[in-house]
Amino acid sequence: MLRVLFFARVREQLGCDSLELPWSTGHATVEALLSSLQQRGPNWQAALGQPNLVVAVNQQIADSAARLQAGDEVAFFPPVTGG
Amino acid sequence: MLRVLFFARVREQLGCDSLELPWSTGHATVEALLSSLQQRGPNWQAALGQPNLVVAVNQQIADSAARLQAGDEVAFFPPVTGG
Amino acid sequence: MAAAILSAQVQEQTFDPGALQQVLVTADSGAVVTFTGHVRGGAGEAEVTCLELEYYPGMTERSLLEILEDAATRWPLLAAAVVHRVGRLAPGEPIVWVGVSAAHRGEAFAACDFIMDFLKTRAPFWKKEHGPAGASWVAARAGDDERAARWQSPADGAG
Amino acid sequence: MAAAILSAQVQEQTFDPGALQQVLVTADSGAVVTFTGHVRGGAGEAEVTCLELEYYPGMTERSLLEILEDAATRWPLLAAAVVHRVGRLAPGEPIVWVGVSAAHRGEAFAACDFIMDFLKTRAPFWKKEHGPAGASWVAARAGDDERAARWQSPADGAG
Repeated sequence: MLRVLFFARVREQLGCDSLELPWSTGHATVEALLSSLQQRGPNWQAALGQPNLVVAVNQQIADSAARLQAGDEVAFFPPVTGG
Repeated sequence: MLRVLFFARVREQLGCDSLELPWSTGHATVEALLSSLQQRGPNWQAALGQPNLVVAVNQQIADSAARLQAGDEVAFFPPVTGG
Repeated sequence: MAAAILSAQVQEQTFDPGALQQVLVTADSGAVVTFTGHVRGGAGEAEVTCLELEYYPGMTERSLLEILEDAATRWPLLAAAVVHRVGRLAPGEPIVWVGVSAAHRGEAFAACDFIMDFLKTRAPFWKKEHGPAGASWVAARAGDDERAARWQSPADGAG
Repeated sequence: MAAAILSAQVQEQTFDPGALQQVLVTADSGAVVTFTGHVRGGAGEAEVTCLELEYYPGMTERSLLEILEDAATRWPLLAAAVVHRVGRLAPGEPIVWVGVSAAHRGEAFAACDFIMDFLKTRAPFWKKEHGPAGASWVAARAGDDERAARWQSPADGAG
């Protein structure tokens, strides 16, 4: 399984804060996972296609080439604005 | 009159924290006042001859060329070390 | 020197800067620098009636601790702590607190400034402003990235 | 903007950083930065059992206010305050407190740092350390002059 999390504006645009997906060769990288998720509809395509989208794998910032393994936690969110 | 104050190490070296002097043409500048005070003895010559001596006239930092007037408050002290 | 005492806390409830500061002071602390951020109310069309803070439980705390550890590597700190609030906050309320204690003021100032810059640009928090015209997510500020970029090397930052 | 609220206090009694900080917070304060200095105890031959602080009544308070006014000219501050203790202090005791509030953190950090640098090099205070080997006046540090020289122009300091 992969656990996928969405935060802030991305979460709102998707109407979804988390989902679980079976790990598969189609989800072997962040980029592949993103392409797969963007198939879900126009709001998924828009929200996950934003150029400033940030991704974290297992709670560490990652890039789209990062490889995924079963059990990983992947999060997508906009640039941070705390403080 | 001139009111003359000494602080910290200078005060201790002179054994004096303040004195009053009549204003006179011999005390018309800080430099003249210093020369006059240094006549008072070797400890006055040493304490007031230190190259890093700081002078304030009427509670504002001044230099040795500053002119003095009757009623002025003149202070001599070492570099500050607060904070 | 001994390892710095580091602490990162994410919480809904408010905090007391004076009490937090006391915890930082060790026998060798010559200098304590603190930063407290408050919710700004804006004015007119930009009036903010409520600020909502979202975070990533787990990653946020980890990220804050990593920033403190990074600071403690760059400067000889005795203690450093951060408290960040989440949930709904009213204008004027304290939202974030960073405190650093060190032997000397140079490193305490630099480290506190550094921690705030990295917190703003690295820690997963997101602000949503509620006002008369509705709610909107706060956009990341380029100025924050520029401030964070000042700390490219420890030598630059310690200057 | 309205003039900043400025306050300078010289006193023998101790102070409460938390209470002092509260006074700085106005409706527009987004950022509050504070510095608290503590007496350092030293160690071995340099052990300090007591620190004695002398000042120039009148000139010292005036000098501190001038430093705050200078800071408020360089940066858009909402409030700035300094409390400095005099008399005899034990190691660990708080000796000086500087607090600044502003809309944004950049100016609050810069102004607090600036005020400490100028307080150290301009305000008439003198420290005498008492220890096992007797008492001695603390020498001015060249490093303090170098830090103060960083603020040659407002543009440099605000960077």
